[in-house]
Amino acid sequence: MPIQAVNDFVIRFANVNGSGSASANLLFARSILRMGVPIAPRNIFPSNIQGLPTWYEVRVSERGWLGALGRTDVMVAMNPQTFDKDVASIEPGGYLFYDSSRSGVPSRLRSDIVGLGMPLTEICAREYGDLRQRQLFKNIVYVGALAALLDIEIGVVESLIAEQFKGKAKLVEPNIRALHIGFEDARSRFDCPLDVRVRRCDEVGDRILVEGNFAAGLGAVYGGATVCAWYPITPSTSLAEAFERNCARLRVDRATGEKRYAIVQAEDEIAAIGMAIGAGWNGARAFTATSGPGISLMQEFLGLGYFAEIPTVVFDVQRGGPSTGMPTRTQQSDILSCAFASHGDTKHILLLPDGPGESFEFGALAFDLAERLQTPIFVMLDLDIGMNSHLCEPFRWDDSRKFDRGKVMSSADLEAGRDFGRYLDVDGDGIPWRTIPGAHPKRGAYFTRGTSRDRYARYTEEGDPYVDNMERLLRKFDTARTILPGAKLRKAARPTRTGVIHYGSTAAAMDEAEELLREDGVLVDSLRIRAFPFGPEVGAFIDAHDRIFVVEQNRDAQMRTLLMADFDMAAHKFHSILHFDGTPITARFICREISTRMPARTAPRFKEVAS
Amino acid sequence: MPIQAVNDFVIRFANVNGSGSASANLLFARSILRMGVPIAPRNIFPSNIQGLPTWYEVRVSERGWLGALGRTDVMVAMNPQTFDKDVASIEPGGYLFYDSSRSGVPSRLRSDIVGLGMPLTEICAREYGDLRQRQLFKNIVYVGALAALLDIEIGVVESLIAEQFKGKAKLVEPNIRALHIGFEDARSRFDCPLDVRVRRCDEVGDRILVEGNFAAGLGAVYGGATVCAWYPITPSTSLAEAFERNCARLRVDRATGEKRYAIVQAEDEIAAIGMAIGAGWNGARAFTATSGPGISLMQEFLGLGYFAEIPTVVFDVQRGGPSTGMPTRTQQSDILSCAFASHGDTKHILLLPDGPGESFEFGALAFDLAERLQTPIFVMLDLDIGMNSHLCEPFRWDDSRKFDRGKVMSSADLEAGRDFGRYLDVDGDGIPWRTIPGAHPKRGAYFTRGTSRDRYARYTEEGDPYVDNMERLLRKFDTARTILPGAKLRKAARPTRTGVIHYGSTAAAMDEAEELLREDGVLVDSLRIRAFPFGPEVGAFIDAHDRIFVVEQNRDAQMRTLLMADFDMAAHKFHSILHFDGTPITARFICREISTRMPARTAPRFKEVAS
Amino acid sequence: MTYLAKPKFHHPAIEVNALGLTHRDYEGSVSTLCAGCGHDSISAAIIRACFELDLQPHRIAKLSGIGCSSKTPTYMLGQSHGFNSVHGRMPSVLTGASLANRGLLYLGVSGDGDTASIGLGQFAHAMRRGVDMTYITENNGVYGLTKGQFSATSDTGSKSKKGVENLDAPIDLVAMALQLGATFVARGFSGDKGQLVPLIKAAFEHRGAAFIDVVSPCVAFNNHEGSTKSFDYVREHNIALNSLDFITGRRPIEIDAQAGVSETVTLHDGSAIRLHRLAEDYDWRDRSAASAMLERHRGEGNLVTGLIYMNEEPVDLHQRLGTSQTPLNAMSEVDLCPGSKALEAINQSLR
Amino acid sequence: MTYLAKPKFHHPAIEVNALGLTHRDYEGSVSTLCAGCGHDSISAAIIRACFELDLQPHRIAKLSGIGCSSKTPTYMLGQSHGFNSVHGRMPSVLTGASLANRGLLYLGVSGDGDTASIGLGQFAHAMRRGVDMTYITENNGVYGLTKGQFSATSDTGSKSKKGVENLDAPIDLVAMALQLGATFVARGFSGDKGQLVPLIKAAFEHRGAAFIDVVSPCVAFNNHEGSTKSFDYVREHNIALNSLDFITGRRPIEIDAQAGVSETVTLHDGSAIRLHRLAEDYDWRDRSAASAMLERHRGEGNLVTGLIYMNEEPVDLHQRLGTSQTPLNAMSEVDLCPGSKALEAINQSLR
Ligand SMILES: Cc1ncc(C[n+]2csc(CCOP(=O)(O)OP(=O)(O)O)c2C)c(N)n1
Ligand SMILES: Cc1ncc(C[n+]2csc(CCOP(=O)(O)OP(=O)(O)O)c2C)c(N)n1
Ligand code: SF4
Ligand code: SF4
Ligand SMILES: [Mg+2]
Ligand SMILES: [Mg+2]
Repeated sequence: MPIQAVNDFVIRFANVNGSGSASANLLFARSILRMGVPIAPRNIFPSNIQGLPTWYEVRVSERGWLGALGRTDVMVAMNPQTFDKDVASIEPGGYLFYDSSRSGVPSRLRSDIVGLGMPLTEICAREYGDLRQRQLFKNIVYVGALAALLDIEIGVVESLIAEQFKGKAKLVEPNIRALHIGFEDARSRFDCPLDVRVRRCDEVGDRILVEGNFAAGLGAVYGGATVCAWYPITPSTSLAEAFERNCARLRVDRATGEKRYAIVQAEDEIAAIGMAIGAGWNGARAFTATSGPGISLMQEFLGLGYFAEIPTVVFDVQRGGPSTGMPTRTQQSDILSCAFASHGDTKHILLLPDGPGESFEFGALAFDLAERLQTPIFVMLDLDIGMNSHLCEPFRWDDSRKFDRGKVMSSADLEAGRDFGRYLDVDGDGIPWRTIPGAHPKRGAYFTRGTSRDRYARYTEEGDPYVDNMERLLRKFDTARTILPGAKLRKAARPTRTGVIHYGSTAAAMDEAEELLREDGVLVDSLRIRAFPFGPEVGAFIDAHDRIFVVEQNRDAQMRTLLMADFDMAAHKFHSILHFDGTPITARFICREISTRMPARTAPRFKEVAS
Repeated sequence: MPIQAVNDFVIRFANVNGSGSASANLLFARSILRMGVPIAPRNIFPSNIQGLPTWYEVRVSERGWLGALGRTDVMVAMNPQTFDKDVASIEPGGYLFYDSSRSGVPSRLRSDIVGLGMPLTEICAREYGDLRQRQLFKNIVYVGALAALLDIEIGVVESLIAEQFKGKAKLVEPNIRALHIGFEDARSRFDCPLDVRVRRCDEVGDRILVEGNFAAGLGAVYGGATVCAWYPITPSTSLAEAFERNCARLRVDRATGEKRYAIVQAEDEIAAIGMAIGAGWNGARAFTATSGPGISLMQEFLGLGYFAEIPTVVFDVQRGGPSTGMPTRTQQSDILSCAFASHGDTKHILLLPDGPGESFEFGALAFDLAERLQTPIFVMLDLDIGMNSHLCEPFRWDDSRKFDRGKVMSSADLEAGRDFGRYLDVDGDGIPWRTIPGAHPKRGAYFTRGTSRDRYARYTEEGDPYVDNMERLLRKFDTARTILPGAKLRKAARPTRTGVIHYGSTAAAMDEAEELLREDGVLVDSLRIRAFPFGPEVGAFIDAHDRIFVVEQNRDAQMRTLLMADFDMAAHKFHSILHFDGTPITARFICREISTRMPARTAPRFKEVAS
Repeated sequence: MTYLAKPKFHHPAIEVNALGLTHRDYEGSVSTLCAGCGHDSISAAIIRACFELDLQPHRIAKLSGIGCSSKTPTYMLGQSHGFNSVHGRMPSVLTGASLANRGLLYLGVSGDGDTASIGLGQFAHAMRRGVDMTYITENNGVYGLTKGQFSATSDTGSKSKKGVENLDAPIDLVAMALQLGATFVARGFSGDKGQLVPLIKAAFEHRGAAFIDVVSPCVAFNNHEGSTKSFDYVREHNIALNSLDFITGRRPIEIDAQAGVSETVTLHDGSAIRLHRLAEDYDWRDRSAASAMLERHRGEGNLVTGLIYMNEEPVDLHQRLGTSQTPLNAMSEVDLCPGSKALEAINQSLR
Repeated sequence: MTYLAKPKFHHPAIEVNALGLTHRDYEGSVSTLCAGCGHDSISAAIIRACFELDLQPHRIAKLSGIGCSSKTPTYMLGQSHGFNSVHGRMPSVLTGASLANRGLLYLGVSGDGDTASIGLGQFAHAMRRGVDMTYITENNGVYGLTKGQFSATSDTGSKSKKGVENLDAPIDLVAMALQLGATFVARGFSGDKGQLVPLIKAAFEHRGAAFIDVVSPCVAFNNHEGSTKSFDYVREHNIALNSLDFITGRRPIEIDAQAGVSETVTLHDGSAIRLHRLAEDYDWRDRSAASAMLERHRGEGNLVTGLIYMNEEPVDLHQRLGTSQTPLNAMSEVDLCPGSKALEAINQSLR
């Protein structure tokens, strides 16, 4: 039985990278969005520039479930290399759209799926003389065909094309022509639309579709970052690029052309973090963006930042580790190496955004926190958040908001004779006051160092001032708990002693999982952790539950390790659910794991899926 | 009341560094040792070359307690800079030996100590014309005086001088003369010997006095290390130097002068670990030695070592962190940054020697383990172990012992057609077979990389082989538990539900603490952990006790974090005892902490001491 | 591009070398680089050089960092062990490997980002230590694998694909290697195989730190107008100092029909190179002259290629260290462990 | 040595500069280096230079890495903010600081281990970026603080205190800075204050990457016979190219009674330097000539000191980036935050 589904299916495009399919696929996805139907697109790409397989998947979900689903209802198989595998991965009853110009293909089709062959290559060869054009327009042709098959309004696609090529009018017409070639051919060839299809609705609202890296880079602009030092590395490169692009638009003086920002592509990650630390020390809001290997290289400087108490921000867009690992896959596996970055006793602050919305919010907030807490702040994205487009609430900014520069002793304070000790805990919150270099001719100068020193920043090798300082740093860490974004609690319909703790990009899948569990009669309260160290609400949640599942996208239960280290409580309460194969975690996966391990249940309801 | 103590006191020398006092102080210490009395000398030195305060402390203990004690019975105050502090730190009833040539000193003396002024400067000015000689022999003169005061056999000192200058006969006589000047002057000036004194006994046996770094460097020679790549850093420098010195003596071909070792002083720690990894990959036994900042810099390579499975050994001689921290103080604060070194899911093997004896043993064993387990092995010394001389059992070596090269597929194996998959788990223990480059003209070549790959070392970006590989690495980690040095259990006289877990340089203090607790009626079983990951005996110990104290020399309870992450058990069982001011941990400190926190007790018996 | 195998270096299918190996025996996996990437031509040149030198593939170790260029060892010498290490750190890994076994030949492949940006320190120190290796930088002036950012070898004023000008001073790896004590220094161009293959052969024969900077245009990100690393630009500004023929006893000396004077240099193993001077009267034995010549051409905007400097009597790291001739990785406890008697003597000295 | 204050640079106690500051206002904490360490003389020269230039101490930021040399910022300019960062990474920290506030003067102090070993990459890249700074390497050929191992600037054949010969090729930081695009390059000797103070002054006045390599003997570990960095050796092999007088309107021009020709160079702020040519007819404006000259003297075993190269029109990092004249660290939300309206436009483009 062919799948019947309106506004609730997954379509997957199998392409070759460097072939120009990316923009056609995006066009397809945005068309559905414009019809008011929520979508969650995801890219699966290789660590290479041209010629290897790449996939693009769009989950269409009127109900608004935006996590990955781990199944394919419609396959657009454009890559001969992976054709067999692609065909094999289609859900029974699903659909296969393929280029039937090549002979031999039909024999490899499964009987339990619907084959939709269109001689794309032939059509394009007929329509286009130029080779490159054939290649490029082929992508638009299949978008046209899919519009017919899935009942996407062709006018919507047309207007998106028009918007895309605004100012390049000459490009609009041929693209629209290609679109219609596909559209008409499909209508003549197939029984359109299919039983799986899109239907206009109004579930998108004013939401936007955006990548987390763009959001975080924009957040840094709004948060007042002026110095960005970075070194290219997938999947963080587009974050620095987004900062640059937005600065170029929003921070260049109209009259003089002067830039109110400075971006340096450093020679490596060590230099990048060194520059961010130097700028932070000197009173600018500074950041770097990197991924796992960069975090490893930055360790020494991160320890300096912790101990010398330098405000700075590190965006870690996590990918599959260890080592070079799976550079184009997602994971949450840098939690420990960031939380404990560097040798010696160090503990760092992590912000854990769940998607582009919080990437923007935390991307700005991180700079306030860095200056308030005078320490490096990590914003932990991952490849899924950073490089995939997600539907999220529009960005908002309160124009009355002021930057929180933290405890900076001004030239006037110094002139007035306020006592200044760089590491003096004047306020009892563990946070000392600082001065910005150059502030005052006679007062407030101090020496910053990574060696131990007393409260007045004087070098010392004595144990007591060292311990005094290390204990103050713990007080500061406790102060952080009170000002970091709190964990988000969602209670089940009725009281339950079972809880789930999760964080970051797991959120979308978790939302859906809770719903599925509820339908199955399993009640869980859930807590989404948004920062480390944890606030009291996390302790209260753990106290209030007998069984707590900790959901993470890594092998080693890294967040659970932090929870156990931070709370003096029964470790037997924690049961890990671990997902780390590099694909985004799915709701089914979470449900299966939880169901299997619930004591009262024996047979899991949720069937196995490859994920 | 002046302190009365025979063979049970602490004497402390306050000197200026670079003044030549070190060898005189060592001479003093070894004289006591030669009288059959156990000693524990310790150096407290600044991060500087010349002119700053340095202290040398010798604990004399017939009962054989070799941990630091945190008190001074006799002070030899040779440094005007620190004189007042030094005087203040003497135990009531203690003794102060000082240079009375300077006027004004006596007025600063305390009434509750015994002052022993000798006009050292005047004596030397009288005896020596040359300025440098005055300085140098002054040190020997005070050794002579102390011999008289403490009843050290002058003949023993003389013979040590003779041994020291063997082959440089011209130096023997003036040193002996200086010794006698001090000896005679003291006898004429004071009532010798004092009530605190040394008495010949026979408690040393065949034990040796040696620094842990020397022992570890020698262990590497015996363990077959051929490649050493390092970068100077306190307190690890003397480990590499010990390797070099011993190789130069033991590994140079008599006939050709050819060296059976290669040592490279690298340009930094990243290059050092890179070379060690390159050499390990190519089949040599290789190591690097470093301290905290080096560990931070090596993180990326350590992740590669873990993931690409390269045998190599890292000696981490821990010092006070974070950052540059307290480079000449001791700490156990690199546990987490080594155990979890690098981004991504990584877990590393740590060996935890308790002193020079195990530094030698593990220094050799590490190379077998690295090849057996095909991964970096960390040997975790600390400054106390590494740079102080400790009394320990003589080194022993079984001449029938063969190097365990682990699973290396030979040229013959390959020729015979054995299936070779670099990451194939043939034996079910998670450890694959490897080949050494150049082994066979046609078979066994493979490509090593930090990216993910399949069992036959072929590059892949697919999730399943990645997970397969990551899970095999966990199996390998479990195999490690079965072959690493087991934890050492010491049971209390009667059954108890209270346990103590400790490791590394805490051992000497712990031995003594157990005895003190016993005397006070507190029974504890103790377990000294010697490796991470933990073996089943650690789990059994935790199960068998209701209350477990974890003793560590760091702030953040790093080993406790590892224990909690490794065992799924009640975290409330763990109570941390933390010592991290940079001085070695003391028995009194441990006793006080344990006593205070025992539920049944209220008033601690052990008084506060500065430590 | 397509996923089909790249056209292989042209050669008669039946050609065998002194070891009886065919060209195919020196090849590796199919390249996944972009069609037309300069790096693929360099791989082909390396394969050719190894074939012509009759090197035993399994006696070569090929190491690299991270980048498109650093991927290429997978695409050559399938019978050699390979090691794709971490970004910018090939030199240290190779140094360690070389310490472990002085009996293999070491080929280090890197990119300009890998060598001149993150890896500059390791590059420099490997050169000054005289590690016996052939170090090839596939220099395209950009980070290919991360999509086209400028690298540190990018010339001042060179334009990115988006039209942005590079403003920083470029690092000239050849000048640097020279200054740092490399004993064989050359530059090639991926588009001139005839010059490149003998340079690689000579480097392989050199027993010391041999460095070849090979300009290798990135067709995806740095082959446009305004770039000084495009095929066109390099062709126009290439000053070939000399061309080489590599002479082994077995192969007849092919005299190139080129202008200039010739000179034959005998190498340590009896093979020889015949050097045809092309550009000017220039002495490749004189390091100062080489420096000055590079500096002069740099001022004129030229790119000098060919053999730039060679020290005929290099002293490599192993010679400096006095390491034994037997490879260290071939020693057992018999060679390495001093035994219990020596240990007892040490114990005695510590009492 | 004693713990007493080191004898301070000699000056009349009452001398005040244009700001009314005394020499003491430019001093720092008491040095804890070894008595006689060359580094202390360099500190004294820096103090003197700042005093004579009438620099406001609080407008200077002094940064360093780790080592005896890197400790010295504590011993000077007590009213300046200082930053002892991590080993070998001063250049990046300073670059960041400079980006944050282009209004301060940046002094980077480093050692030869700190710069040429672990820090070579950062040194190189700071030079090629044209960071506006005065970068001083206190070069003693050894790691002082870790007790005397060879550093990468140690000459081939130079002997350690224990008599071991260095076998690796040395890194000549001056030649490297030159090649990397530094726009002010000089070498001094800690034992020649007369030459050093004006060099430091000129470097401070230079608006670009100014590098001074100062040979600074380590009396504890590298001042013995056989070392090429000992006081005696340096004195014997020092070829002073030129000497400088620094001329501000206020101070009379003191004409040195030295041989050679003089030339006056006006700097961007109207001050000038008078350069007395000492050694030879040498044009410090010509980078190629400088390279060749260095290479030649290196061959002859000489150590060239003085101003080696200066570009009178440097373009520094801020100019390249087009950063605003207002320091970035002085901007508030008004300057930096685009506000909700701009955000709504962005939202709109994402629908
Ligand atoms: C530590 C680290 N930082 C960054 C990266 C990302 N990265 C991969 S390749 C590359 C640059 C490669 O440039 P180049 O060496 O010139 O090689 P090309 O691709 O141009 O041949 C970078 C920055 C990485 N893999 N590791
Ligand atoms: C990452 C790191 N590695 C090693 C060290 C140890 N260390 C401190 S100073 C120093 C060398 C200093 O040499 P140099 O820069 O020449 O300074 P000098 O003491 O000779 O003035 C080293 C290796 C360190 N502090 N940090
Ligand atoms: S991106 Fe450039 S360097 Fe990389 S494979 Fe393509 S052409 Fe070659
Ligand atoms: S060790 Fe050398 S460099 Fe360090 S302070 Fe002493 S003389 Fe100076
Ligand atoms: Mg490149
Ligand atoms: Mg030095």
